[in-house]
Order: sequence, then structure tokens, then C-alpha cells
Amino acid sequence: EEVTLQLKWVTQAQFAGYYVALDQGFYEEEGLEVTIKPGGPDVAPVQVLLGGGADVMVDWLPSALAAREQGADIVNIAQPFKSSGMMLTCLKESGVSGPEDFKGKTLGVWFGGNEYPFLNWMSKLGLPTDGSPEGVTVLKQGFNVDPLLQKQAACISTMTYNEYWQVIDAGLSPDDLVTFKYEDQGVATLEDGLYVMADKLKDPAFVETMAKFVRASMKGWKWAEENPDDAAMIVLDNDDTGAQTESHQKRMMGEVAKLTAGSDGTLDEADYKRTVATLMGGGSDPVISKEPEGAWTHEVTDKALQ
Amino acid sequence: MRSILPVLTVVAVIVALWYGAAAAMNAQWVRDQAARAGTEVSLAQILPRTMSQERPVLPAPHQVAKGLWEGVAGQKITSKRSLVYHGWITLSATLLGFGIGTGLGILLAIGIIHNRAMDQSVMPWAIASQTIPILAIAPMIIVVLNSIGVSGLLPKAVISAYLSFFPVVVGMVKGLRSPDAMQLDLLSTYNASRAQAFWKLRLPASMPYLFASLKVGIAASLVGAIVGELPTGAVAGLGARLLSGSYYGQTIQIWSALFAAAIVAAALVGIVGAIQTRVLRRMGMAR
Amino acid sequence: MAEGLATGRPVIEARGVGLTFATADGPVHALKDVTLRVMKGDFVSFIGPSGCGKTTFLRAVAALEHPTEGELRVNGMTPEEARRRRAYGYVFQAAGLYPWRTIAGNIRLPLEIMGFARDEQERRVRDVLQLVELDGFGKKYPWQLSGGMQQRASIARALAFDADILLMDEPFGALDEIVRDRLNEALLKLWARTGKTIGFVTHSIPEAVYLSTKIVVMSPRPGRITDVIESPLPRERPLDIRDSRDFIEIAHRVREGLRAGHSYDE
Amino acid sequence: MAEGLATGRPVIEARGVGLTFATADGPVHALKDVTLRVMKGDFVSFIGPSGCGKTTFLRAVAALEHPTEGELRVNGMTPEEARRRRAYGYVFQAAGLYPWRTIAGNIRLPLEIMGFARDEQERRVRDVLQLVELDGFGKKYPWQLSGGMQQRASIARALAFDADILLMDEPFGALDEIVRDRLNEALLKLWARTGKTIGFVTHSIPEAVYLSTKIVVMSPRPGRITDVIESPLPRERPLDIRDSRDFIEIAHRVREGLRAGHSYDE
Amino acid sequence: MTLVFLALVTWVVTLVLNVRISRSAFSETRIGRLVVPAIFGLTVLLVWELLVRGLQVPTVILPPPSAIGARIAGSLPVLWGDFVQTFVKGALSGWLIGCAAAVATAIAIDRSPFLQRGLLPVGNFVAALPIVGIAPILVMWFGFDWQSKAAVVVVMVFFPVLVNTVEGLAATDRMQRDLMKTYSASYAQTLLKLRLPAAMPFIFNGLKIATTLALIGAIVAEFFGSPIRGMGFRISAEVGRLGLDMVWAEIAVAALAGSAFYGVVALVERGLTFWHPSQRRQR
Ligand SMILES: Nc1ncnc2c1ncn2[C@@H]1O[C@H](COP(=O)(O)OP(=O)(O)OP(=O)(O)O)[C@@H](O)[C@H]1O
Ligand SMILES: Nc1ncnc2c1ncn2[C@@H]1O[C@H](COP(=O)(O)OP(=O)(O)OP(=O)(O)O)[C@@H](O)[C@H]1O
Ligand SMILES: Cc1ncc(C[n+]2csc(CCO)c2C)c(N)n1
Ligand SMILES: [Mg+2]
Ligand SMILES: [Mg+2]
Repeated sequence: EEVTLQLKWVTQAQFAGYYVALDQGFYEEEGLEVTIKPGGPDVAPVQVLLGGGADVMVDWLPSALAAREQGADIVNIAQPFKSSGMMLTCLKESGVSGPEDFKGKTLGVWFGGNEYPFLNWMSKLGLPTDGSPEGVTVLKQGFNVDPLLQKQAACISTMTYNEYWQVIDAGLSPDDLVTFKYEDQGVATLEDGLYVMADKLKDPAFVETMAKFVRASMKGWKWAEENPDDAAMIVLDNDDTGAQTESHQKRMMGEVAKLTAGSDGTLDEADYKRTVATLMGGGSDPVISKEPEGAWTHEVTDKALQ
Repeated sequence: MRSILPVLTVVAVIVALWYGAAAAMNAQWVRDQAARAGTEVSLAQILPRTMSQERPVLPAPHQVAKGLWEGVAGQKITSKRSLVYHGWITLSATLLGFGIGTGLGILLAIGIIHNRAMDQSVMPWAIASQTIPILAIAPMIIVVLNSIGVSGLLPKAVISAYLSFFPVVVGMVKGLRSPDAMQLDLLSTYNASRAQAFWKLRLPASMPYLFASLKVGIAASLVGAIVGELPTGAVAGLGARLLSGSYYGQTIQIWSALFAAAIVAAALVGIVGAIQTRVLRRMGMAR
Repeated sequence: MAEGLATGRPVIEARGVGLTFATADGPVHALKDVTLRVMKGDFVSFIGPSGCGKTTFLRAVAALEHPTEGELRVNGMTPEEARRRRAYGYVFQAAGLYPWRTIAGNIRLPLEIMGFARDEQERRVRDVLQLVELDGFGKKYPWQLSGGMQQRASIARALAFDADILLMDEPFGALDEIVRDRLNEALLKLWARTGKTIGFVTHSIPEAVYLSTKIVVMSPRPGRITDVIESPLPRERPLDIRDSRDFIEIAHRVREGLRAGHSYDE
Repeated sequence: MAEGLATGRPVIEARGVGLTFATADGPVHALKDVTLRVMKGDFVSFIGPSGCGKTTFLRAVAALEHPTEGELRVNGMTPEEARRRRAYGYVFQAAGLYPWRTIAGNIRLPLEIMGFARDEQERRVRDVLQLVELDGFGKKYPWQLSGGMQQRASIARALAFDADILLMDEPFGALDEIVRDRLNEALLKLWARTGKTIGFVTHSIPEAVYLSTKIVVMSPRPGRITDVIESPLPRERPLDIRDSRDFIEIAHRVREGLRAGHSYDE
Repeated sequence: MTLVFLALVTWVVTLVLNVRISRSAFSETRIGRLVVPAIFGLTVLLVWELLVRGLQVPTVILPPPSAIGARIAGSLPVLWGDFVQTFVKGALSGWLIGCAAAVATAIAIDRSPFLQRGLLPVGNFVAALPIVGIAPILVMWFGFDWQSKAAVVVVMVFFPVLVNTVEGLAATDRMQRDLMKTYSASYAQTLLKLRLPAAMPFIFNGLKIATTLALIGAIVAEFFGSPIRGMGFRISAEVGRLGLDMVWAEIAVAALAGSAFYGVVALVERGLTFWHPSQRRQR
């Protein structure tokens, strides 16, 4: 059976589990022939899924729910990431030491579906994001951490496993920085989950295939957690751009392992509820306007974990 | 070659300016770092440090040269870290796209000058098509093509063709209309068919315009191929190198890829120029 | 081949033809009320002050301009139809050679378009190059030729194929007397041999009288015909006919007509 | 202003001038061993068969071509230097008007370049337009004019400023006899008044004789001078001088020279 | 399926209609000139609508024009703000600077054979730097706001205008140049009175191509970092949340603005190069 997986971002240790499962033959053992398509800043995985370019994709719950509201009937079938790796990283010298210092500062944010947790947080803090002196100025930050290094922004969005370390690699020490983890701020949302089209799930054979896929993938993830360095090397082998460095991927794997720890692939309903609450609570422009229904299912994980 | 000396002079001037700019732009970081470490740096200390940063604002020429050299000669050309490998991937899409785009552009231009309905209806929409931000619809093109089973080289070539056909249309429409009244009247007295007028008058008369367009078109093709690489997951090609370099803030990698792309572009434009010189000379038009 | 005699069939018939150009600062009346009938085998010269509409009339006959008034028929059809039947050989006032073709290539152009066989093309190019005394210049490009040579090349181009109606706009203007005499003779021979109908613009009164069976004198602004002179000269014309009484008389009449035309001007 | 008399100072001096064009199929010898001296205030006509090098010689004088042999001095300097001192007014064989300028604009062009005052420009444009009988056409664009009118516009352009040396390449080729006569007279008057040195290419023997103080007869391939005729005619020349004995004699001599030149050809 | 069929029928019918109209005298009139492209455009929209509905294309892949229209009507203030940010501030200023720089460089190149041989190859090289590569760098150098977008536009429009201008400056014929020589005109005079006017048709080719490039450049540059307004920002942000109707609304604005921009340049061209055969009588 052939399965195509669309990733949310470029090939990196963030997706180590899938590459490991492919490389270690876990998929093959299940009788699956898996193709992994890397994503990138210009890939909207949902579109690929709907266009028939993939059977299953990795996406974040906020953007998945937003897509559902736009009429894309996608369903979460598994949640390998237990915790959120998002945080805001600030330069100490810019005068930020706590959320109360944000007022009047310029903050870099990822858009394209990743902005919701941030916007919710700001509305929780009561800070308008329109650039007024009472609030914060928001920049749509690009792919890298330059805005912080160039001091174009006081804080930028980073992932614990990636951009943060790029800042460190650039020569700043952790002492120069102040970080705000979304987990700690109570605005964490569920990140990398696996999603498929709802109507496909009506076919028991597809559910069966997905169960095999999830089982093999989770095996990959657990293998990666136990052998982070080897997993990083496998990711490196699969990077066609030749841009990744070994040290960075090994470190990323270490951090990612912290986020997948504690998940067997099953979506934790409480986490889900919390994410939904966060998203619906977002100030004037909430991401989703009504309680989503049927946005997730345990059908696949139940079968996979039998 | 007579042009070696002038080129070298200009390059030398640029390199000198570049070093100056690199020193100026990278100095801030050195000073910041020193301040964070609580030390003082003298000017003499700053200078060398601006030339060897790992993530400079502007890498020094020798850093880029080194990056290029390692990318081109430092690897097996089949290696994923080889610029030759990535360059070839981009080049093949560029050439295919340029072929499609130029062909389409010339055909459209021919249609536009011969058919009023086309002139009046296609031209405005050809213009409109070019104002659509390609990066925005590239993913959709890729998705759509993907869903009908087209993937690999072709989607990239389609985007590259999309960018290159327009300069060709604009230039060729003007060129094909450039013969003066008397030249057209002459054919008219022969009752030459439109096809004959095209081959014997309009096409030769359009040559200077065509080549100007082709130069712009082939550079646009390359940009298109690079843009097309981004939404395909940027797995390989100079575009992927640019993007991943940018994503990881590896300035030197960006600049190396950028220069590789520019070298390819300059070479392509140069080839078109060489063909132009030969064609015009054969046509007795190079005086 | 043909007899080379006026057979009585009208080839060009203009009735009350007028032509007005619209320009940014008002209309220009180039032709007004031009009525003229040219028979098959006629050699008609048009003579008149600069800017009187000679070129415009020739262009109208060849369907390159469209009269805004009156009626113009060529071989009993509209000029447009006649053009479609390839009735015309046209020598423009400026040489108008294509710069990307050699001289031979320029002359070959109409032959290619009309689908002559390859070797027939070569033969004809050679012949007409010889006729206009340009042998040896076939491989040169137009800008490598002197003004007079370019003009001759453009004459050769129009003679290379067998158009029924030859329209020539000051073809010999840039040639010296001697070449001009020789080409005049050659043209007369060609005309006698082929029975073509020829419309010819010139500023030289002797040339007009020497060549024509019919001389049309025009006056400017708006261009109209002031005199049409039927020549009593025989069709066979040695060069020394120019000293005959008849010749001098016609020349005088033409000159008078021209002068009268100029006075309109003021 | 000036007396309008040949003052004895040589203006153009050619010594053994040769000029060879390199073309794809071998060199073309356009000029060979041309030796000529033109004095200040001379009116020199060049006459010769088509393609004999008249244009080439004029261009060489104006520093538009460079002799490959011999020496050419203008006003005692190289042609290049003379050009830089704006010694020349040049009328090209083809009109060469700029299509983006009106007729008046084209005539104004040299005046703008040489920095004449605005109202002086207007005055001169008006004057020369009148001189070439184009008043009322100043606002038209070149392609709206007949061939002869374009040629006159280009003459006007060269006359608009006061060049010492006027080089005219078949300026009156496309004009009818009557306008031509009038312009000939006007040109003589201008020459007498200003004492310009004029180099003039023509194919009309009467025109050459009527206008010139010196007639240069050339023969082709390679272009060389076969005869230089100093005219015994007075500088004051009414039109009917053309019936005088002297006139007819010179014309005869020129015609013979031309004919001899043509026989070289074969 | 019937909708798909209807789409095909619409296509054929209007195509025939358009050919008819453009052959008729009506197309010569001012209105006729507008009607033909309008009909063509409406056809495209109608066929699009019918196909999207007929084939049940998900709106997150391609929304129907009706939905896009509704979105445009509902978000005018946002669209206007984005337009000002991207088009007026970014594209227009960049276009002006870039075109001026290109023409100036072309003249410098033309002026000096040394520079011509030295600068043109290097110019080709520098100006052919791909936008996706330079955009992040320029954002890093010039900041997030419109200045960096204008800089991207400058680089993008430079090359087409340069190439066309260089080509155009070479497009005079010999007699025209010789005339200037006999006047011993200075370089500047020859340039101003001969070379530039003669080059105009070419330069305008470059300027026209540059109009569309400017818009693309300004929009794409926003993908690499921007304040939270601008057409490119909106597009990338909305793609992420699958607000495709908004994406297409922005695209529609871009197309309109771009066409208008192009149209204005084409009008100026018509006014300045009326003498060129391509602008005169067309047969
Ligand atoms: N395209 C045009 N637009 C406007 N006016 C024109 C156009 N062509 C010719 N004319 C005008 O029409 C008149 C007649 O021009 P035409 O070329 O027929 O003269 P011509 O008799 O051939 O003169 P010449 O002997 O000088 O060649 C002139 O006044 C000219 O200005
Ligand atoms: N640029 C050139 N390249 C090559 N050959 C040339 C060039 N210009 C002129 N010639 C040749 O030089 C010779 C003299 O040309 P030129 O134009 O001086 O003749 P001309 O006496 O002015 O003739 P016409 O009376 O026909 O104008 C001709 O044989 C011509 O073919
Ligand atoms: C344009 C753009 N910028 C940032 C992200 C955010 N993002 C989502 S997953 C991921 C990987 C983390 O290493 C990152 C950075 C995005 N989706 N698109
Ligand atoms: Mg005429
Ligand atoms: Mg000549």
C-alpha cells in the first residue's frame, strides 16, 4: 500500500520519527510504501491534501481548525507531539523581562496559520496588536532570526528546538536572552499532529492503512527518542538541499524528543479542549467562531495501539 | 579578449566597495558582542572580525568566494552539497521553461499582431496575468498540476515559462510592428500573404527587439525556476539552497547560491547575446 | 510575346478621385477631382510640382491609399482586387531595400513570394542586375551601395517579375545622364517587348516626353490634373528623337503646363 | 556680409586621397588618388556616374569617412578638427529627417545644438522654410510630406545656420524643374551674399555649369578625378546665361568627360 | 456535469462573438475597444465560476469569482490599506528609482566603451540576481517596512530597462548619427536629441515590463518579512489560514492596479513615440 505524507516544513529533526520509520523499515514491516514530501514556507499542507497530493499530513491544530472553518473537512487522527515548542525570545538589552514590558515594543511573529497562539496571548494580556503606543507593533517575521540579531524587533517567535538555537549559534548567550514559552504562559496549542480527509475515513480499508502508518510512525518516534543522534543522522541523509548541519540537527532532535515524550500518538482530549478554548478566546478576531465538531478521532490510534 | 581588462577593473572596484560595506555593516555586531561581553574593542580589532563572521550581515567577498568554491569544486558534483548539482537542477527547469515561455510568447505576439480579437482581448489579460504575484499562486499551480499527476521538472518549468513569456510578448509585438509603412507597402504590392509578410519582413525586422526580450526572458525564466522550487518543498535546486540558507540564517550559503544563480543567469544572457551577434551579422545588420 | 500596343482596353480608370489626409492640424487635400483613363500598353508620365500628389495618385492606383471620393478601377476591378491578383510592380520614391537582405536577396524577394522556382529566381536576378548595371553587386548589402545604386537595385526588384502594370515613382532621379539614357532605352525596349502598362513619375520634362505615350501634368494643393498630352511620337524612339520638332513642341507644352501649375501655388 | 569672392585661401586640400572599404567579399576601392584644391568662396560641383565616389569624397571632407591614403586638409586642419569647429553644413543624399520632430523642429535642431537664442531660432526657421517654399508645413511630421518636400526640408536644415562650408549631396534631385530653378537662383544669391564655400553633387550637367566656379568630373571604380573645369562664367548669373556660348561649351566638355568616365566602366 | 458543459458552450459562444465584434467597425470605436477585452474577461470569470461549481473544486483550492467578489466588497478598507502600503509606497517608488537608475546606467555604459565592456557583463550579472535570494537580504538591510520592498523592486526592474535601453541607444541609423557629427554636437546633445528619442520605443518596452515586475517584486518581498499590512503580507497570511477568497481578492486588486499602471505607461508611450511605425497606422 502506498502512503504519501506531507510535512509542514522542510526536512529536519522536527519530523525525525517519520524518517526513522522509513529508514529503519518500520513502514515496510507494516507493508507500507511511504513517500515523504517536505514542506516549506510556501506549502500549505491542507491544499496539498485536498488537491490529492498526499494522504496524510503533519499540521498544527490551530491552522487545521481554521482550515476546517473554511470548509476543508480534515480530521486529526494522531498527535505525536504532546507539548508545544513555541516561545517568544527577547533580547534582554531591549528592556523586556516580563510580559508587562511588551507594551510599545516590536515583536516578530510567524503568520500563515501560526499567528493564532500569539494573538490569543496578546489579547489575554490586553495588548492591542495594531502598533499603537498602548499595544505592540507586530512584524511578520521571515524564516530566520535576523530580526532579533539586527535588533529590528525586541522579541521574535522561536521554536525551542530550532530558531532559539540559531540565536545561540549566532553568538548570543542564553544570558542575553529572555524567553517566554507558550506552555508556561497558558496559551500553548497542539502542534505537529497527523491529519487526513474526513470522507476517506469512511473507508475501513483506509482506516486500517492509517492505523499501520501511525503505528509505524510512533515506533519511529520512540526509536528516535532513544537514539537521538542516529535519528538526526537519518534526517540529514534525507535532506536533499544539503543545507542542514549535523550539530544543529542533533540538538534539535534532543529538544524535539522532549516534546514527543509522553505521547503514544493518541490525542489527549484535555489538550485538545485547552487548545480550542485558547483559540476561541482570542479577542476581537477569534480563529474559530464555533466549537468544532468531529475535528479529531481516536478510531485510528485505537486500532493502531491494539 | 578586449573586455577582460574593463571587466576586471569594474570587478575590482566593486570588490573594494564591497569590502568597505562589509566592514561597515558587520561592525555593529562586533561592537554589540563586545558590549555584551563587557569588553572594549579597538578599530584594529573590529576590522578583521568583520571579515570572518559566521553570520555576517554582508559576507566579505572572500567568504562568498570560498563558499562558491567549496560548493562547486569542493564536492562531487552529484553531492547534495554541490552547487553544480543544484545549479543543474535549476538550469534544466529554466531551459525547459524558457523554451515553453518563448515559444508561447512568440505565438501570442504573432496572434496579437495578426488578429484584432486577440490584440484587444488577450493583451490586457496577459498584462493582468503578470501582476499576479507568482509566489502566491505558485503553490496552487503546483497543487493543481500535482493532482492531475504532473510533478517533477514540469511544474517548475511552467512557472518559469509564466514569468518569461511576457517580456517576449511585449518585445515581439513591438518588433513585429516595427517595419515602416514603405516596407509593408512593398509587400502589399506583391500581394504577399500574411505568412510571407511575417517571414520575410516582420520577423527579420523584429530581431533587435526579439533579442532584447530574450535576454530579459531568460533571466526571468531563471527567477521563475527558482521561485518554482520553493513550493515544491524546496528539496533541491538553487532556490532550495537559497531558502534553506535563509531559513537557517546562513548568509554565506545564501550569497553563494545567489552568486551561482547570477553566474548561471549571466552565462545564459551572454549566450543569447552571442547568438544575437552572430545572427545579426549573418543578416548583415551588425554594422 | 505580346504585341506591345495599346489595345484599347482601359487599365486604369479614375473618375473624380479625391483624397484627403487627416492630420493633427487639419485635413490635407492631396488629390481633387482626378479623372483619367489609361489604356492597356500605355506609358503614362506624371509630372508636376513637388507635393502635388503624384505619389499619392500612384499609391492609390496600387491600393496603398484609399480615395476618399470618386471611383478608381484597375483592369475593371477595384485596385484592391487588382493588387490581390499581383497586377503591380512598384518602384518607390525611396529605394526601401530591406537592410537584412543582400542586393540579390532584395531582388529575389518578390520572386520568392510569388513562388518562382529556385533556378528561375537565380536567372532573373542575374538578368535584372545586368539590366540596371549592377552585376557584381549582388552580394553587397544595401548600405554598402551608393544612392544611385540603391535606386537601381529597387528598379531591378520591380522588374524581376512580370507585373502587368509597372508603377515607377521617380525611378531615375538619382542617376547621371548617361546611365539614365541607357536605362530609359532599356525601359522602352522592355515596354515594347512586353506590352506592359507603365505609370511613371518624373521631374525631367525631356524624360517624360521621350518615354511617354501620355503625359499628365498636375498642379498642387489640392493636386489636380491640369493637362493630359497624348504624344504623337512613334512608339519606336531612337535617342535622337529628342531633337525633333514634335518633341520640342511637346516639351514646351509640358513646361508651360508646369509653370501654370506653379502659379496656382501662390 | 563677406565679399563673396574667392579670396585665394585654400579651404579643401586633397592630396592623393584614397579610400577603400573593407567588405565581407573583398575591399571596395571607392576613391583613388584624388588631388583637389578648393579655394575659399568656390562653388565646386562634383559630377560623375552613379557609384563613382562623390558621396564618399564629400563624407571624407566632413570627417564622416577616413581616407585610407593621402592627405586631406580643411581650412588647414584635419577634417576632424574642422568638424569640431562646426565648419560644415551637410545635406545628405536622403533627407534623413528625425521622425519624432516636426519639420520646424528638424530645422531647429542644429540651431538648438549650436545654442542660438530662442527667438533667433524661430526667425531662422521661418526664413529658411520660406526659402525652400515650405511655409505652412512647419508643424507637419516628415512622413506627412512628399519626397521632394522632405528633401527641401533637409536643405532648409542645412541652411538654417551659418556654416562656412556647405556640402550638398544631390540636394535638388527630387524637385521639378521650376522649383529647382528657383532654388538654384536662391542658392546662388545666398552664396554671393555670404561667401560660403560650397561642395555640390549633382547629376544635372546644366545645373553644375550654371552654379559652379569649378566642376569636378569623376569616373568610377576606383573613383578618381578625370577633369577639373574652371568656369569662365561671371559670378553674377541670370537664368538666361544658360543659352550663352560659354555655357554650352562647358556643358559639352562636362558631358564628354562623363562619357569617357563611363567607358572606363566596361 | 451540465455546468461544465455550460462552461464550454459559454466559452465557444463568446469567443465567436468576440471575433465577430473585432472584425466589425464597432471595434474601432472607443467603446468597442473596451468591450472586446471586457467580454473576454467576463467569459473567463463565467467559465471559472461554472467550472469550479461544476467540478466541485474545494473553495480552499480555488474559490469561485462570486465569492471573491463578495470578499472584495466586504473588505474595501483593508484592501485599500494594503494597496497603499504595497503599490504606492513599495512598487511605485521602487519603479521610479529602478528605471531611472537603469537608464542612467545604460547611458553610462553607452558613453564609455570601457564601461560598456566592463559594466554590461557585470550589470547583467548583478541585476540577474534572483529576487527570492535578494529579498531576505534587502529586508535585513532596509528593514521591514516599504523601503526594503522598494529596494527589491529597484533590483528587479533594473535589468529589463537596462537591456532595452542599451539596445535602444544602439538603434539609430548611420545617417542620423552622421548628421549630428556634422554639427559637431556634443555627446549630451546627441544623446538628448537623437539617441534617447530613437531609443524611446525600446525604453518603453522595458518600462512596461518593469511595471508588472514592480508589483510582483513588492508583493513577493513582503513574504520575507513585513509589517502587518500590505498585499503580500495579506496573501501569505491568508493562505495559511486558507482564506483563499481574500487571497484572490488581493490578487484581483493586484491585477487591476498592475493593468492600470501598465495602461498609464502605455498611454505615455503612445504620446511620446507616436512617430514610431508600431504606433502609427496599423494594417
Ligand atoms: N501620410 C500623409 N499624411 C498627411 N499628408 C500627406 C501624407 N502623404 C502625403 N501627404 C501630403 O499630400 C500631398 C501630396 O503628396 P505626394 O507625396 O503625393 O506628392 P508628390 O507629388 O509625390 O511630390 P514629390 O514630387 O515631392 O514627391 C503633400 O502636400 C503631402 O504633404
Ligand atoms: N559603407 C560602405 N561599405 C562598402 N562599400 C561602400 C560603402 N559606401 C560606399 N561604398 C561603395 O563605394 C563606392 C562609391 O560610393 P558613393 O556613395 O561615394 O558613390 P556616389 O558617387 O555618391 O554615387 P551615387 O551618385 O549613386 O550616389 C560604391 O561602389 C559603393 O558601393
Ligand atoms: C512562513 C513561515 N514562517 C514560519 C513558520 C513557522 N513554522 C511552522 S513549523 C516550523 C518549524 C520550526 O522549526 C516553523 C518555523 C511557517 N509555518 N511559515
Ligand atoms: Mg512623390
Ligand atoms: Mg551618392
